[in-house]
Amino acid sequence: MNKQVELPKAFSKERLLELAHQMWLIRYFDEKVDEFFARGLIHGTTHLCVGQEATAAGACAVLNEQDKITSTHRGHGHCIAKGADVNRMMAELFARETGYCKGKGGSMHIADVDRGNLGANGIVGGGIPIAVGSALTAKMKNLDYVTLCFFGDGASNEGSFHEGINLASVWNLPVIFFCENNQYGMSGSVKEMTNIENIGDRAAAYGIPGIVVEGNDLFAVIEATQEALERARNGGGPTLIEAKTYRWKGHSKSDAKKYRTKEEERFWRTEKDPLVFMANRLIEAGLTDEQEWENIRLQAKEEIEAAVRYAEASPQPSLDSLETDVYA
Amino acid sequence: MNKQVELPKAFSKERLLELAHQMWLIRYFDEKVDEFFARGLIHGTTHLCVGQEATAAGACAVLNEQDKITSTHRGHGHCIAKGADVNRMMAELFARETGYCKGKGGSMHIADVDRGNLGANGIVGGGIPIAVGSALTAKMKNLDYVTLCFFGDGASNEGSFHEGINLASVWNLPVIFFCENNQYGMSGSVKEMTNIENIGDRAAAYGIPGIVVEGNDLFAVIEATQEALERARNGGGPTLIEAKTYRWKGHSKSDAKKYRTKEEERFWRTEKDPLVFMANRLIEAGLTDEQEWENIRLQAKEEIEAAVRYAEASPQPSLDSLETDVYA
Amino acid sequence: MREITYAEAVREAMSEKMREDQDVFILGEDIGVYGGAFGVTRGMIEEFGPERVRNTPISESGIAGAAVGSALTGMRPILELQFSDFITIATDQIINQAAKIRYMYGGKGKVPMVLRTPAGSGTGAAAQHSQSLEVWMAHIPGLKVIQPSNAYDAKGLLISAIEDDNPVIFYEHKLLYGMKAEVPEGLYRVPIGQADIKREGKDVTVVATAIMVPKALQAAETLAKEGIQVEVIDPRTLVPLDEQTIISSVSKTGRLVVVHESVKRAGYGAEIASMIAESEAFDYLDAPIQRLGGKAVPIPYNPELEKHAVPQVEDIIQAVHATLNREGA
Amino acid sequence: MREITYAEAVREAMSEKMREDQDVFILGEDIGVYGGAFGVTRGMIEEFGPERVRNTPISESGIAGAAVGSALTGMRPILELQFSDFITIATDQIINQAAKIRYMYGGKGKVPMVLRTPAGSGTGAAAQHSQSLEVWMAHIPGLKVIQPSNAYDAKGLLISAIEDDNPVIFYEHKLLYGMKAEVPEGLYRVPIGQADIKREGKDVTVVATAIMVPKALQAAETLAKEGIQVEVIDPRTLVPLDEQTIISSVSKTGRLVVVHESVKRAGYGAEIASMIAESEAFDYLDAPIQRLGGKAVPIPYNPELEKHAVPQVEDIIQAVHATLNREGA
Ligand SMILES: Cc1ncc(C[n+]2csc(CCOP(=O)(O)OP(=O)(O)O)c2C)c(N)n1
Ligand SMILES: Cc1ncc(C[n+]2csc(CCOP(=O)(O)OP(=O)(O)O)c2C)c(N)n1
Ligand SMILES: [Mg+2]
Ligand SMILES: [Mg+2]
Repeated sequence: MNKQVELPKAFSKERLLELAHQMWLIRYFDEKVDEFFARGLIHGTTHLCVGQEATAAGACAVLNEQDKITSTHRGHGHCIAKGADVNRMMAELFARETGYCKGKGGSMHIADVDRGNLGANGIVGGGIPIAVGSALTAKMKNLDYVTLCFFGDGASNEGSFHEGINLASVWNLPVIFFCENNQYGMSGSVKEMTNIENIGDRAAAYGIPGIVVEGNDLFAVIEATQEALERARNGGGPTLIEAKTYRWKGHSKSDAKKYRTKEEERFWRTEKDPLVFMANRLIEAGLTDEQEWENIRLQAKEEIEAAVRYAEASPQPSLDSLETDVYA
Repeated sequence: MNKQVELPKAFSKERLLELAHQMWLIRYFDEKVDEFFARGLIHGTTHLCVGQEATAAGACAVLNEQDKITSTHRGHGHCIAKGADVNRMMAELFARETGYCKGKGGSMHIADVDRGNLGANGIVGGGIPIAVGSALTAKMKNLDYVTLCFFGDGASNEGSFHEGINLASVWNLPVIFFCENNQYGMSGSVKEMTNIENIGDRAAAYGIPGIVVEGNDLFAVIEATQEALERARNGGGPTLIEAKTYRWKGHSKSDAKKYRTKEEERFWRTEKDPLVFMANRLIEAGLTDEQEWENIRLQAKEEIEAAVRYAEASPQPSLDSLETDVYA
Repeated sequence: MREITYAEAVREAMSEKMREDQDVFILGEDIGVYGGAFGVTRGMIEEFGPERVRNTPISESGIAGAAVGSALTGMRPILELQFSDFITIATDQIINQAAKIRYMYGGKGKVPMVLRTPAGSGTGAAAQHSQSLEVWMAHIPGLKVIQPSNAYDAKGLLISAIEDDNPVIFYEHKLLYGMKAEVPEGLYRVPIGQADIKREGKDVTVVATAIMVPKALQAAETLAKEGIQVEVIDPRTLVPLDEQTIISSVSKTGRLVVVHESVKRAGYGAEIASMIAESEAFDYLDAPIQRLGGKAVPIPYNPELEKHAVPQVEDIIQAVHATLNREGA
Repeated sequence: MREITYAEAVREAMSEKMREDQDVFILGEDIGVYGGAFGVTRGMIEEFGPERVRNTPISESGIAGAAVGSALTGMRPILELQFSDFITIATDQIINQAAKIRYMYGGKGKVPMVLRTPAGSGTGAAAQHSQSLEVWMAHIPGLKVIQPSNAYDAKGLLISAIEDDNPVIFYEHKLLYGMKAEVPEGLYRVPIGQADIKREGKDVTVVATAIMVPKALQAAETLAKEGIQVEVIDPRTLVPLDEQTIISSVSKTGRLVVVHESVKRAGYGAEIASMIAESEAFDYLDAPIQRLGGKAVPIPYNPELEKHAVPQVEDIIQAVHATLNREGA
């Protein structure tokens, strides 16, 4: 897991810088949400993926527009990486009519079904069987798409994980089970909540390949997902990928983080920042320099500011909308 | 799995013959139930374990009176092996007041909580987390008992299997997960419903030992269970045992058995009968002879006839009992 | 017209839709060569093959989710759960996912799936295989809930359900499977949301669901001999409920008995009774509304106890007498 | 007397019982140093240690089953489910196992467990984290169902629930957690099955549950200024329901408004309304019963929409007016 992987050959310099931009977008989006939450300007609850940018960006980097994802409560990164418009995402968090869900869904339910984002999910593990169903459609209709299913280390202890993966395995479906192991559920450490070293090793219980990968290394994530994707596209069935990562922030809005140490947090923030890692690799490879990198960063930051302006300027949904959209 | 195991040293000749008697009781009990069902004299549905006598008898043989079991819809064998009175069992199937459940439970719910049978279960996999809870009590109250949890191959695809075993593993509980792999769920073959060779191998997903054993060899079952039992008693946590066996009868009352071949059935009946296997081993070892064996068989047969007489002579529950026993 | 059983009617609806629409498929436990726990899918795998009559592992929550996911991406799955009691294992997928997806997503995405499942007691299968939990589903916005009481309705309603773009819970009653009725060949629809007056009468309205419909009709027959004219209404679909048909009938008769097999306490009968108590029919009521439902007990195994756990024809007759013996309020 | 919050009252009930009875323990997700999703167990692991305040993996069905199994073998577990919506994942264990075991076993074995879980909307957590599904549990024989509306009742009822030998579902309301009331120290019991008249009045009876109790009291306050005397009854426990207190009140006032947050359709309000429509109070009714409940929609995220999805003080006032403007039937 710790070897340094090659930069992905199929990715142009432009594409790599696009991914850098995307990762910055993810970071700033969630930093901004954090700020607005703290100021009481966003309602409800939210789960931030700051520190996990490389899993979202890397996994989605190899997908095409037809491919689908299912996401989780910690889904802003997945959403951005699958190509969502940050304006409409931010508008959703502001509960506005222009949001992805017209203000009805909020952070935990952003979806863009037409563009292959089958939705975030407030139920831990809830998206896993849904991803299996999506993959079943691909198989039955002979469509070429692959479904990538994000879930967390905590979700891997839900029955839906077991049932979903077993189904996909016996039906040999084109689906990638992508576990973002950020070491904790809400507070439960993966070390206390499972008795094994790697969640990826659970693949053996279903007779499918399991891959464990450095989740903060964008290139390692890309490589692993690419391999799984090719297997799925070629009729080779599902793969379980476990990407080890870390969430910098608390679980959700009110988290004193007593379940982990400051040292551990510092380590991940300073030694394992996925953006620092990526910058170093790209600069090392001569694909960018500090100035360009800084421009990318600032560009992303400004887009998020613009998203906030967009959201703030957007109308509230009308009360009439309360009772619409229940049935198709 | 195919090596011939030694006869269990800790078991006297008397104890072994007692087990032979028990296995015959199980066989005749279910043969009798089958007959009464066919004649329309028993109501509801039933799931017979003819052909699986060695798993029930072998697993329970090493347990003491304090140890507990959870059982399944196919639970008559477990029940007898844990020491139930066949009269009261038969009375329950006849829905009589003298039955284990006063006629309220029937085949799928026979229990004898005081003597450690925590109950059959109509929900596939439903007993697994309950067994975990029972083991938790032992741990929290510092009691010495072990809980043995029976379930089928089909049940191993339920979320409750995954959640239950993971819990037991992280809590290091004194519990034995005993999978009777009789090759089929209702009709679904284990080969089509999982993508792995051995259900026992799923143990690795929870960091616990997995054992695969010849389920129609009483002595192999005893050996495997004994090992798991000692581990559990000594604080070594759970074990997953998979015992390969076969049900001779259909799944339940109306089963055309189209999902399997006559040859397969014949093979298991003629080559793998657990009672023939046991008789051969004991006679070979000079622990019994054909005459004695025959007497044991006839004795068991007669006990089941007596159980039927007991049941038939027992009163129906009064209508007043309909609304009692809902709350403690 | 030819008569076929309720089970055959359900099968025919599925088969005819599957012939017509490639997106329709069935999944469930033992629905292949076994034909399903109640034989409803018998013969279908032979016609449609194992891809479209898809035998699943025993994983209710997984297969319910697979149905949701496939519906969301363009299929029209029919999920068979072997016993409606097992909805308890699939409820997250049914009520947190299927029922809410479209709303949560702001009106995008749809989940056109049908969950078919046998409910009810009377087969000696005891407490975990005999429940009638339809009121759970009726309480959840985003679902439609159907309970056909005869073969004709079963086929027509199932076709409507399969064609509906929403998640539909379709309750079949085990004791109805063998009952025959005249059922046309070919596709026809019974609209979702339209009650059916199974028998007209002017003295008292009996609203009955599922297996209680034939029982109510039998009671009405007996009562007719005493000169009491019972109007028997079968809502057929609990959600949406055809309130108007019931209100009109009660406004005419002035008396209402509601009967279902499901436990009376907080059963769907409470919704119907309350709906009437709140409606303009209230002013026409000449006696308190009577609800009949299952006793507050798990379903017992013993056949006599089992019978007494749920309303029988005699109970309906008694309730009608009781309501008629009341002076106007 | 000192005032403490509802959350503190719940915690105190658990702590005091745990000090007294070694068999009582809690299990649930993140109830350890995190203190639970709503902070209810904060500080408890420090006092009782990780064996008795048992953090679990995210496995609702597994931990519910573990609670059932430990209860059946002599412990008295308190299971905290983080959101009551997640009962959907644990329903098999709760309703097929815990609720039925004793009956299925012919009166042997008991399952003394409490399932505590926060319900309700108002926190912006949207459709999958805001439901009020208490009617599901109330429909199931073998369970008891409790919904305290203030800190005093919460503590006293939770102590009764822990001491009860049956499975008890204990619904806490998120918006009540922060509300204070006078709460005695030490063990005291509020009996299960006893409604509480939170305010006396003679003109109209309002039966309200959980968060609707403070709202109904606020409405009553406003209406009092117009000279309308509202009697506010809090059933406190849905199962068993103290029918007599409600019947007596309605017999006195002749008018009934039932209000809960849960979706109106097939909600528990239907049970209460029907119970009255069937009871001797029927003859005293001067107007149709009014039910108020949540709209038939999943709970939306937007705060204004969210508010309008469930009854507010204004709606209660309006319903009282409406019922009073009716002529006697
Ligand atoms: C079924 C269910 N159980 C519990 C929760 C509450 N909850 C929300 S997120 C979370 C932790 C999930 O952990 P993990 O799967 O590792 O994802 P992460 O939050 O670390 O991204 C919990 C317990 C939930 N939303 N759904
Ligand atoms: C949750 C649940 N799903 C489905 C069923 C219906 N059913 C009863 S037994 C059975 C097969 C179980 O297979 P297995 O676990 O292998 O046990 P076996 O019958 O082979 O002993 C099925 C599907 C059930 N009772 N419970
Ligand atoms: Mg995590
Ligand atoms: Mg089997």
